[in-house]
This record gives sequence, C-alpha cells and structure tokens, in this order.
Amino acid sequence: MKQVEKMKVLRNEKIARSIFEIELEGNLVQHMSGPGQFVHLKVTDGMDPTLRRPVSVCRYERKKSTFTMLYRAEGKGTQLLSRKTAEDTVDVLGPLGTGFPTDGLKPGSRCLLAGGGIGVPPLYELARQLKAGGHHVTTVLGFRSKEDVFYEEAFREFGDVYVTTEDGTHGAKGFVTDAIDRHVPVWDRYYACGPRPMLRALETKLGTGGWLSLEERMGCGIGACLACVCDEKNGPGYRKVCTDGPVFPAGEVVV
Amino acid sequence: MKQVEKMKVLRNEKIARSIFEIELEGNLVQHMSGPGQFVHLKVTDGMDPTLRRPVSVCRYERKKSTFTMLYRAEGKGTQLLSRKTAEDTVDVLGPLGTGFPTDGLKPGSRCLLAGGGIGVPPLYELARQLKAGGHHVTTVLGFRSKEDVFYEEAFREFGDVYVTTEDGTHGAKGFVTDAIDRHVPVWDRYYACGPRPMLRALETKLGTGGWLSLEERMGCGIGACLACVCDEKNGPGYRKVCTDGPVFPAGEVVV
Amino acid sequence: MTDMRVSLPGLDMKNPIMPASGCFGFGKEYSEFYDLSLLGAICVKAVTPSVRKGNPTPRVAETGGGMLNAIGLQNPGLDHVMEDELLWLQQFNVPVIVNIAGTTPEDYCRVATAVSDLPNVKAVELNISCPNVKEGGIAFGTDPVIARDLTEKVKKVCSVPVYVKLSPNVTDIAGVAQAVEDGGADGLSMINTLLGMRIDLATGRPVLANGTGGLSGSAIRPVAVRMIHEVSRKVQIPIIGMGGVTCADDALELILAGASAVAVGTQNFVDPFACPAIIDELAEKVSRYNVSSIQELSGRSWKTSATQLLTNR
Amino acid sequence: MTDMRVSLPGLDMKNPIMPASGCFGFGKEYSEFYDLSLLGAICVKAVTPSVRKGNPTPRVAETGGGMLNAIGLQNPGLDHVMEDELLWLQQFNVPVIVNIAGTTPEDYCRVATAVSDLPNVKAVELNISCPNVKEGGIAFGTDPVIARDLTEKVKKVCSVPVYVKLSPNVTDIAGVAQAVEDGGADGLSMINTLLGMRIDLATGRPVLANGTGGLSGSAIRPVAVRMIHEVSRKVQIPIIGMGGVTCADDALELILAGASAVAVGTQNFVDPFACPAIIDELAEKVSRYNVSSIQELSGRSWKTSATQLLTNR
Ligand SMILES: Cc1cc2nc3c(=O)[nH]c(=O)nc-3n(C[C@H](O)[C@H](O)[C@H](O)COP(=O)(O)OP(=O)(O)OC[C@H]3O[C@@H](n4cnc5c(N)ncnc54)[C@H](O)[C@@H]3O)c2cc1C
Ligand SMILES: Cc1cc2nc3c(=O)[nH]c(=O)nc-3n(C[C@H](O)[C@H](O)[C@H](O)COP(=O)(O)OP(=O)(O)OC[C@H]3O[C@@H](n4cnc5c(N)ncnc54)[C@H](O)[C@@H]3O)c2cc1C
Ligand SMILES: Cc1cc2nc3c(=O)[nH]c(=O)nc-3n(C[C@H](O)[C@H](O)[C@H](O)COP(=O)(O)O)c2cc1C
Ligand SMILES: Cc1cc2nc3c(=O)[nH]c(=O)nc-3n(C[C@H](O)[C@H](O)[C@H](O)COP(=O)(O)O)c2cc1C
Ligand code: FES
Ligand code: FES
Repeated sequence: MKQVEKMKVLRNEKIARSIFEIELEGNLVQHMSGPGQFVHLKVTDGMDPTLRRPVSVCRYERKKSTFTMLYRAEGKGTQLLSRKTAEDTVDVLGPLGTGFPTDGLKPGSRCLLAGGGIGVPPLYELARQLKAGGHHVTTVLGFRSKEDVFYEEAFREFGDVYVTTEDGTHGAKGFVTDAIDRHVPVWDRYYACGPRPMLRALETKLGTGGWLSLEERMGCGIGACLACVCDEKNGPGYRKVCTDGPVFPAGEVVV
Repeated sequence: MKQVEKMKVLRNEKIARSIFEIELEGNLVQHMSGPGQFVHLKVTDGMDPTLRRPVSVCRYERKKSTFTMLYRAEGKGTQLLSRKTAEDTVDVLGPLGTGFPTDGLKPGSRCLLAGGGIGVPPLYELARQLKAGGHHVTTVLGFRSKEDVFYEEAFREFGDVYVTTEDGTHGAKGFVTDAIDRHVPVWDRYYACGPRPMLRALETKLGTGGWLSLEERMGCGIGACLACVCDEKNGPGYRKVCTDGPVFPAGEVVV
Repeated sequence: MTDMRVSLPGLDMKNPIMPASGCFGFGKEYSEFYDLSLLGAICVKAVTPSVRKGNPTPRVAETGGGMLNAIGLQNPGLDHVMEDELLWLQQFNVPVIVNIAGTTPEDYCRVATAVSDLPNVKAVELNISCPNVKEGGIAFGTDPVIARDLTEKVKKVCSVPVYVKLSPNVTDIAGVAQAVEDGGADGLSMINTLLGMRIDLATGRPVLANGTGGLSGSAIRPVAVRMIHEVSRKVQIPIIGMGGVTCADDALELILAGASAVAVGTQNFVDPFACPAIIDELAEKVSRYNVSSIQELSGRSWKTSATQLLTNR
Repeated sequence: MTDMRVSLPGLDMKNPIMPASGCFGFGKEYSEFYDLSLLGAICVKAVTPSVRKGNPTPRVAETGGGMLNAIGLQNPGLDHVMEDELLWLQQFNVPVIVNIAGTTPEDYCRVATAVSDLPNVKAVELNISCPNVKEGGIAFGTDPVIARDLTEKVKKVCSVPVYVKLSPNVTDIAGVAQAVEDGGADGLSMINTLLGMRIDLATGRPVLANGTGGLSGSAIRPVAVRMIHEVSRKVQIPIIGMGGVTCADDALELILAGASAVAVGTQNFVDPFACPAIIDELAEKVSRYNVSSIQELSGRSWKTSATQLLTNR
C-alpha cells in the first residue's frame, strides 16, 4: 500500500563527492516489498521546488522501521535534502514501483549485478536479499572517478566486487562492460541500474535474461499523469516507469 | 549607508499571541541612525516567498552590534521568520527609511507616544532615546485583547504607560484616543505608529505637531519601484514611504 | 455549517472541488489513497476517438512555482475508456466529466455522443486549449468563430451539458468565452496551461522532447484569477475555475473571482490527498464567512463592494 | 576568458546584463550599492511627456513565484527626466535606454525626439505593453497594425535605435514582432508582465487598488523563454530578453532561447546587488562553454542540434 508519511531523519551524511546517505524512520517501511522500489520525496513544506523527487530505496529494515537512500545532491531538491539533519522530517510518498524480482531463480544461482554511478543504490538491497536467498552475487560498479566511488566495501559482504572508473583513478579504467568481459564469463541472471547508455550497452552485450532499472522524469509517481512512459520494444504499447517499472525485463521496453 | 547582510539570529521567542521578538547581530547595526527606521528581510534562500518583508527596528545596541524586532507571525514570510533559531541567519537589507526625529525639542519636553498593535515596536527605541535626551515620555498603547498585549512593562522604564484593549480584557476598554483624552491633557510633541484608522483618528484629534509612521506594501524598500507612495496632503506630489518615510510630520501626507 | 453543495448544469456536486483533467488519470491511482465518492466531481484525462501515444519523453519539467508538461493527449482511445475506465468509475457516487480532445469537430462529436450515453457521465468538457499537440487542440481555442462552431456542433449531438475549456494563450479570452456561450455552451472551464519552455543549460536544447509545454501550478494562479474575474462578468454561464490551486485559500480566491467550482491539477502530484484535504479545509474556511452557502461567494470580488467579508478575524 | 561584450543597435555593452525598466528607477537608488558603470546598459523607468501620478495603492502584491504590480507609469514627466535624471546618469560609463510610454503616437514621438538628443541615451524602448493603464500602453501592443504604425512614426523622428517592448498577453506574439520589424524597429524587448490579479480573502476584493496588475518574477520565465524562442526564429532584429531572471543560469536560459542581452527586473527588489552578481556569475558560467564570445550562445537552442554544449561537467 502506498502511503504518504512525514518520516524522521535519523542521519544524513556525505559518503563521496556530492553523494549522501540518508536514513529515515517510519511506518511506511512496513509496506516495502522487495529490492528496487523507490519513493517520491517532498523536501520542503513550501512550493519551491514544486515537484517531488524520485529516489530509490537502497536498503530497508522492516524490524527497525528504517530505510536508507543514497542520493547525489545536485539540483534544487536534492541540495535541500542534503541540508536535513537528524530529527528533521521528510515527506515521503511510497513505496512505489515494481522492483527487482528475486524469485524464479534456481538455488545457488549466479547473479550478476551491474551498477553505474547513482544507479548503484538499489542494487544493495537486491544483493542482500539474493545472498540471503542462497545465491552467488558478483557486483560490477562503474564510476566516473575515484572521488565518486561509494559502497565498494559494502557490496563485498555479498560476493566479488569489481570497480571501474572512466579515468582509471580507481579500480580498472573503463566501463562496467569491460569488467564483465574480463571477470564475469558466466551468470544465470543479471540485474542492472545506471545511465541509459550503460543499460543499452549491457542489454546489447548480455541480451535477455536480465532486469534493467530505468529512470525517467516524473510528475505524480503513481501512474496517473503519464509523464514517465517508455515504449514497448515489440509493440505499439507503452509502460509507465513509475508503476510498471522502474525495473523491466531486458528486451521489453526501449531503453 | 544601506547594507545587505546575512545577520546572525541570537534569539527568537514568542512574547504574546502570534508576536515574536527576534534579536540579530551584525555590522549593519553601525549604520542605524535613530528610532523609527526599518529593515527589509529575506527570510529564505529560495524564492518562496518572493519579496522581502519590511519590519521596524524596535531597539538597537550599536556597541554590541545587535538589534531587536518585534513581529506578528501571520503570513508566509513572517511565519518562516518565526521558525528561525539561534545561529540561523536572516538576510537583512537596511537600515532603511527616515525615522522619528528627536531633535528640535526643548529640554524636558513632554512627549506623547501612541502605538497600536504591531505599530508599537518602533516607539520603544524612540522612548529610550527621548528619555536619554532628558524628555518626559508618556506612552499609550492600544491592543485588540489581553493576549495581544506586549511591552507594557518595557515602556514603564521611560515613564507613564496607559494600555487600552478593544474588548476591555486588559487596561481600559477602548482606543488609544480614549486613553489620551483621559490621561494626557498636555504634550509638546506626539509620535504615533499603528493602523491607518488609528493614525487618522490621532491626526484629527491632535493636529499637527506630531509624527506619524506609515505602513504600505513595498517592493524594493529603497525608493526605486514606486510601490509604496502616499499622496501629499496639500499638493499634487507624493512621498515614498520607504525613503521619505515611514515617518512623516502629521499633516504632510494623506494617511 | 455552510452549505458546500454546488449545483451546475448536469452536475450536482457535494462540494465544489474536483480533480482537473489530465492530473488524475481516470481515478484508479487515486482510489488507492481515498474514496473517490468524497469528490465534488471527477474530470478525467482527455479522450480522443482512437488510441493516442502522445509525445516522446521527457514530458515534464519543473519551473519556478510550477511545472511544464507535454504529455500530448496520450490516452487509450474512446472504446477502451468507455468499456474499462468509465465503467469502473460507476462504483463511486460521483458525477464524471469527460474531457474530450480531437483534431476535427467530428472527433469531438463522436466522443461526446458516445460518452454522454453512460449514466455516470454528467457532462463533457471540450478541450480546445491543449498546447501540446500539433493539430487541433489549441487551434480551436484561439479563434472565437471556430470555437463557437465547434460548440454548436457538439451541442447538437451531446445529451449532457457541454463545458468548454478555454486557453489562456489569447489576447481576448472574454471574446472566446462569449463566442462559445453564443454557441450554446452550458459552462466554461478555465484556465488550461500557459504555453512555456525550459532550456537545458548542459545541452542547450529544450528540456521537453516536444520543445514547448503547458505551464501549470502556483505560478499561473494570478493569471487564472484575472481571467476568471474578467470572463465571469461577461457571461451568464458558470465557470469551473482552475490554475495553481494548492490549498483551500487558493480555491476560495478562484471562487471569489467568479468560479462556481474549482478543479485541482498539479497539486495532486505534490500531494495525492490534495483534493480531499482541500475539501475539508475549504469547509472550515468558508464557515468563517457570513454566508449560508458557498455559492454566495462566487464572484463576490466584483458583485459587491469592499466589505469585511470574514466574520471573525 | 570568454568575451562578454555584446553589440546591439546603438548599444555597445560590456556585458549583456541590464536592469529592466521600472525596476531600477533612474538608477540613483542602486548607485548607493554599486558603481552603475558595471552594467551592460541601464533601462530607465517609463517616461511620458507630462508628469503622471500613477495608480492608487496598494500597487504590489506577492504571488507564488512572483509578484503583481500596478504602478501605473508614475513618473516625473519628460522635462524633469531630461534635466535631472538623465543628466545625472551621464557621470557613468554606461549606455542608457529610455523606456517610453504614452497614450497617443505623438506622446511617444515627443519623448523619443527629446531624449534621443542626449549623448548618453543610446536607444529608446517603446513600452507598448504596459498592462496597468487604461489608455494606450497595452492597446498598442496587442494589434500588429497599430504596433507597426507606432514604430514607423517613432522611427521617423528618433535619432537613436528603437526597441519595441512586446506584451505577452497576446495570441500571436510573433505576429506583433514581425509587424514592428516591418515598421523599422531596430530591436525587441520581451517580455513585459502577464496580466494577473490577486484577491484578498478577508475583504473579498482585489488586493491591488487597480484590480489587475502585471505578473513578473520566476513564475513567468517559462513563458518568456518560449516567446523569445519563437520570436527569435522569425525576426532578424535582436532581442533584449527579460522575465523572471534571478541568476546567471536564468539569464543563460533566455540567451540560449534567442536573446542577445538580458534585463533583470523583479530580482533587483529581492537583492539590490542582483545585476552585478549576475554579471560576475555569468562570466564564470559562460567560461565553461566552448565559445569565444557569449554572443555565440544566443539562440543556440534552435540554431544547432543537441550537443553537449558544456565543456566540463
Ligand atoms: C525510479 C528512480 C529512481 C531514482 N533513484 C535515485 C537514487 O537512488 N539516487 C539519486 O541520487 N537519484 C535517483 N534518481 C534520480 C533523481 O530522481 C534525480 O537525481 C533527482 O530528481 C534530481 O533532483 P534535483 O533536485 O537534484 O534536480 P533538479 O535539476 O532540480 O530537478 C528538476 C526536475 O527534473 C527531475 N530530474 C532531474 N534529473 C532526473 C533524473 N535523473 N531522473 C528523474 N528525474 C530527474 C527532478 O525530479 C525535477 O522534477 C532516481 C530517479 C528515478 C526515476
Ligand atoms: C515600514 C514598515 C514597518 C513595519 N514594521 C513592522 C513591525 O515592526 N512588526 C511587524 O510585525 N510588522 C511590521 N510591518 C508590517 C509587515 O511588513 C507585514 O506584517 C509583513 O510584511 C507581512 O508579511 P507576511 O509574510 O506575514 O504576510 P503575507 O500575507 O505573506 O504578505 C504578502 C505580501 O504583502 C505584504 N504585506 C502584508 N501586510 C503588510 C503590511 N501590513 N505592511 C506592508 N506590507 C504588508 C508583505 O510584505 C508581502 O509582500 C511593517 C511594515 C512597514 C511598511
Ligand atoms: C500533466 C498534465 C496533464 C494535463 N492534461 C490535460 C488534458 O488531458 N486535458 C485538459 O483539458 N487539460 C489538461 N491539463 C491541464 C489541467 O487540467 C489544468 O487546466 C492546468 O494544469 C491548470 O491547473 P493546475 O495549475 O491546478 O495544474 C493537464 C495538466 C497537466 C499538469
Ligand atoms: C514594479 C515594476 C514596474 C515596472 N515598470 C515598467 C515600466 O515602466 N516600463 C516597462 O516597459 N516595463 C515595466 N515593468 C516590466 C519589467 O520591465 C519587466 O518587463 C518585467 O517585470 C519582467 O521581468 P522580471 O520578471 O525580471 O521582473 C515593470 C515591472 C515591475 C515589477
Ligand atoms: S510519474 Fe505520473 S505516470 Fe509515472
Ligand atoms: S518600496 Fe520601492 S519605492 Fe518604496
């Protein structure tokens, strides 16, 4: 069930260049139903900025009624969010969207997780749940530069981690696709989240058998305004990123 | 010299129904040149609300570089201001306007100060300076109701104080003009600040020989936009409340 | 307790608040948040005879105090809307207004004829003001002669009252309003979005794939107020007001300007509970006025001279 | 360092930023804050042949993301402006644009003839778009034929280049723009304010004594961008863009849309240092683009296809 809740900020700290980690507490967490969902945030009481901001759930703890997000403080909304401190509240609409499926996998499956930049966060909860489900997780993370890298160690808890940077200042120089070529010859299913060019490259290289998480500009976040549509790959129809997605099977929609 | 300065909030507390007292610290105080001036406040970094808010200087301490304002938290801007806490900053444009003159008075003059509601604050610094200048101060304050009364004791420091409330819940029932009738038969000069109907009544009753502080909706606050004009009483011209005023000699402009 | 009911041609409303077309889909998504029967009415997304895919993305952009959209009238087409969406809405005790768009008068007539047969469709709203499509849409709304002609044609075939939704992107909105009144319109809806654009500073190109889009939200409320104020003085038919309503005070402003009912658009995206929240708050606010029915407040800004309208304040 | 100079008919500007008419008086007040020679140009408050008292107060009202004003062209009249204000401005090394208003073409001609004799007056701007006066003003700006005729008349008598300031309150702004271009205008200024209104909920009456007022500020920037984008493609003369500019990014947006220079209005009230702050910030922002002169960015939104314009980001 989708909720609107003023959730309490437990902490909000910078973990890499422009990247913040925020933890919120509230009842809404009870409704989260798996990795890859997102929430739609109103960061101020006033009307500036006007629209909510969609941000992925990075991890959630149902027992503690808390969840964590990682976000890049760049524009007006995310910058305001970065100024929130413990005891402040954030108006959260969520949980929203259809996340990464973890069912239908044979026990002990080899899962490849590929994340680029600020697309990395939702893969964390995914990795955790896959590992808990007895699967093997290999994570490939791509960043621009050394200062942008985050959560490399966090992912190591769940399996092998390969990091690439575009300028080679950390990990291997290149893109996630290069690291996959080199280190991940086989996998049973792949999951990816990141910028469109990365998703396109992955889909081309790895084909179907994977799941892609998309970003699109949003209005309502709940399926009513039709701002966030993407086209069906083979057909005249469309999908809404906010409700049908943000996660789609590779090959279903035009990335 | 007019300045723009991010001034530090020292304290900000409620002192009556919807009425707050805020103390700010900064270099701008050095430029204040007498009672009755005002400042133009920007209460947020963003653009909501758009315009600055004019608020009178209630008292200032040049040595400590601090000044105090009293304001009614009612609309969007003043409500945001009321949420500021110590260590926050407020963007202040000022000091602005031409305040109450205290010169030209014979030593030991009897000064009548009449304030209504949120028009009371600028009279405080005036009373202080008049008293320091060796004059006799009598203050008449009018409020709606008991809960709205503030600074009654503060003014007692400088001389007699008579309070009226419209509903009679505190002091005498009635208006400041009633209290003047009853208690202040003679005076050498009067000063007034409050709602227009009060100023009109005072001007009619007391005639010239006084100074009135006016309010008007403002744009720039510095004389450029012509939002805040009032008409000359005897002539085709006009005056700008923000620069020629807010204080005018009784009889000069149409109140 | 002030009477909050509003009675307009075809529409017996419990209160004057409805969602604005295109900002509420066909209601399903918001029914997950509250009972749609609470609403005064529901105005659904624009319907065209056949399915329409709309514009490429990005379709929305944020602006100071508002947003731009260029959805482009995406909708599943008349048949699907009739069989699925409007049928589904019958479970609620709320009048439905069907917003209609098209590229020819025949398009409008076809949709109007079909939907006006449904028991819960109590009125249609002719969208002659959509700025986001190349053909039709806004073209009908900028020329008074064409607007009147379209209204007449639809009136002939439509068995429920016809509201015409006006575009603010005109020199003389009162002229268009009077023309559609002459054409037989039962009411007006105003305003649709203002044509706007944002440019992405990184690419140097418009943010919206469509280039221009429709500006909505707080930013446009003063324009809506002045247009409703102007038009309501010149026509006899009632006005459903919209444009930047975010709270009960905003709705009241449009009503005092001359609107009889108020539609809430963009604010639904900010707060999914916007409509019921405004309905509750409005009842509380209106109780402070010295009126027995909210209808008495419509057009008070020009019907009576300045008086302290509020009883306690 | 990118070349920030901009050269427009009559105006050799150090940078593309100037205060907008009516938001800067005749400069005196702002000269207390900074050296006016820093500005690209100065556009002064509207001048009419004789003194004008303007509208009653309240003359301003705040709105979501903007403000309304109904000053009503108050000004001390041509003689006083010539002898006092414009003379005083000669001490600064900055071209002056005189904004002119009137109720007849003769009014405009008279002021234009007189002020164009002054050495520091490098251009005039015909305000055919003031929404706050009953006669003249906006009437000249909504009819292309009248607008062209006025432009022609002023061109005949005026010895400096003539800019015409367009009203956004029209169905077809490009039509008006083309008409004044045909009439011989050397440049365009756009946009003036959108006609708006606010109503006081306590009294039920308009907040402004004048009823309606002109909407300015962030709220209208998307409308300015789309109109500049549209008009700049259709005319050959340069555009001074304005409408909701609060920072260098906003100015850049108008330039990419098609403006050659940018005027800052309402933001001067929010921050008296707005113009010099934007000038500094703009130089820094523009240095990130791969251009040698800021003039190359004008109209890039439609002159070139989508490319990553920024060199580093
Ligand atoms: C399903 C989903 C999940 C996301 N998860 C994350 C996450 O975990 N961490 C994170 O940092 N970011 C995430 N994003 C991107 C995030 O929504 C944008 O970075 C954010 O909206 C930008 O807001 P701003 O205030 O910084 O920028 P502004 O420039 O002020 O934004 C202006 C407008 O554009 C929209 N916008 C700008 N960039 C994007 C974008 N990339 N995607 C969608 N809308 C955008 C904003 O929402 C707003 O409406 C996600 C986006 C989607 C759709
Ligand atoms: C010279 C001067 C001195 C003042 N001194 C004080 C003071 O010491 N304490 C105090 O509480 N108030 C004072 N006021 C009034 C104060 O400016 C308004 O109460 C305040 O601007 C209202 O802002 P808001 O955000 O509460 O209201 P909103 O309703 O959000 O205001 C909307 C707009 O209307 C303007 N406005 C509303 N009421 C007034 C008003 N009465 N006068 C001028 N503009 C108004 C606001 O500035 C703003 O532009 C003074 C006004 C002037 C002109
Ligand atoms: C995303 C979106 C889609 C819209 N779609 C339609 C539509 O299909 N038909 C229509 O008549 N108006 C449409 N509108 C206009 C609204 O109904 C309304 O007139 C406008 O948004 C102003 O109201 P607001 O400021 O409350 O949003 C749409 C507006 C938005 C924001
Ligand atoms: C208080 C005020 C007074 C104005 N006076 C004039 C004027 O005299 N002549 C004119 O052409 N425009 C006038 N304008 C319009 C501005 O020059 C400008 O076109 C408009 O405000 C949009 O820019 P902005 O959003 O940056 O304010 C005035 C605007 C304001 C806010
Ligand atoms: S954001 Fe509104 S439908 Fe997806
Ligand atoms: S507020 Fe601008 S002139 Fe007084």
